[in-house]
Amino acid sequence: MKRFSLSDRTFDVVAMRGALLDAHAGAFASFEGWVRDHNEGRSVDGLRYEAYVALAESEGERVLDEALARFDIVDARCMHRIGDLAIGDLAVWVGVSAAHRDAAFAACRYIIDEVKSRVPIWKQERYVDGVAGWLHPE
Amino acid sequence: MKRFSLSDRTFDVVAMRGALLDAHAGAFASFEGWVRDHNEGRSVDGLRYEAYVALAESEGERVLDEALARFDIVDARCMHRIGDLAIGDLAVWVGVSAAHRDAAFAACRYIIDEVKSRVPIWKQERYVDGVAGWLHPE
Amino acid sequence: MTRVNVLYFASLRDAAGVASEAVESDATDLQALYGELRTRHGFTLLVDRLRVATDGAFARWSDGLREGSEVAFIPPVSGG
Amino acid sequence: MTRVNVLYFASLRDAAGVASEAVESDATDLQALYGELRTRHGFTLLVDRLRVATDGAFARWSDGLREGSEVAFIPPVSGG
Repeated sequence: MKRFSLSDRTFDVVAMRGALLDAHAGAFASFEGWVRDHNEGRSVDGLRYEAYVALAESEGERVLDEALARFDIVDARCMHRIGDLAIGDLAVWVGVSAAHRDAAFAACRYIIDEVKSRVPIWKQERYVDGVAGWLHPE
Repeated sequence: MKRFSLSDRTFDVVAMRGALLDAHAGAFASFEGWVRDHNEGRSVDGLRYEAYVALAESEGERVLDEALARFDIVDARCMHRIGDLAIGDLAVWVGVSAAHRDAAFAACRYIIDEVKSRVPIWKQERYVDGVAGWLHPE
Repeated sequence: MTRVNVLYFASLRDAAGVASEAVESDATDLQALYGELRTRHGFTLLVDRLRVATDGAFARWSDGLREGSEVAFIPPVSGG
Repeated sequence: MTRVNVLYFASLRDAAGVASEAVESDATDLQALYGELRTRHGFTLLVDRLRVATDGAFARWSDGLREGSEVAFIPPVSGG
């Protein structure tokens, strides 16, 4: 089963969350990244995510596998958008179910941190003043 | 505006989350507590939450106010169920929007921890073997 | 004698057999009032595990009784 | 000469003007291959800011070129 996925269109958070509902799990933590209207002082119009799809899928899956091995959780999922997004669109969603909240929070944080730092996805922001650039953080 | 509320029936997580969507907020963290089918080795059939409503509402609101003052967040909400709940029912929901994920996670964790330790709500578990008791943690 | 309305929750309510009751007492403070009611109803929770509230706000155990006020003894909470 | 298919992403693709290209090279390893292509396309990113992958899996810069393989240079990522 795939726990990490890329989506080129709006995805259904309710369904993703529903897949994690489990009678054994008392705690559920989730994180969502939305497209903001500004970044480092510039007005943002929208953005584009591009991925090296094959490697992003395998590396994302590896992150989820690591989370399941490191933390006492029941299950986890992550979905990342690719393509063109507008202000307010959902860019990434992480959900984790666990018996207790410590593990749920820790695993959720681990997954978003690792996805942001390791999975080959790139963001190009469109600014209101027209100039767009690919973000390659130091 | 009330950010903390008690509900004696199933509540709509999608609407709660929707109220926190904001063009300035890039990050959203949430926590949900569900009714588990077991607790400390006993099979649980369901549970009942009772509150001292007036004080729970004011103390819950105070927790949310503290979160807004302590963390760099945009907004936050918490809803807690009261009355009879079945296995798999949602007992508590916390949602936090922020510009960045550090503050969103920290505030979300703060709110659920403080609500659990300070807000006058009590849980009575119904066990499969029939004995029920109010939980008064040390 | 001061007359107050006392609210009971969770295990205190089960032990008292009522959710609230009108109480007349000579107790000099809320801690003494709890002591009287603990004896009357056989509460097992000691005062250091409780908090106390009057008229919907947390109060101090050393506060005196106010005529007509609502007093609530708050057992350790277990929400979430 | 070894023939590989090179994939470019994000700012590397913009600089190269193509998303992929067939390359024949005598480079002894992937790091040397990047050096050649950096010169050809004027990439500004230095090798120490990139990772490299072959056939959909992360690889080492010291790996040699395999005939017919797919090589991808991975600029610093910015998902999430």
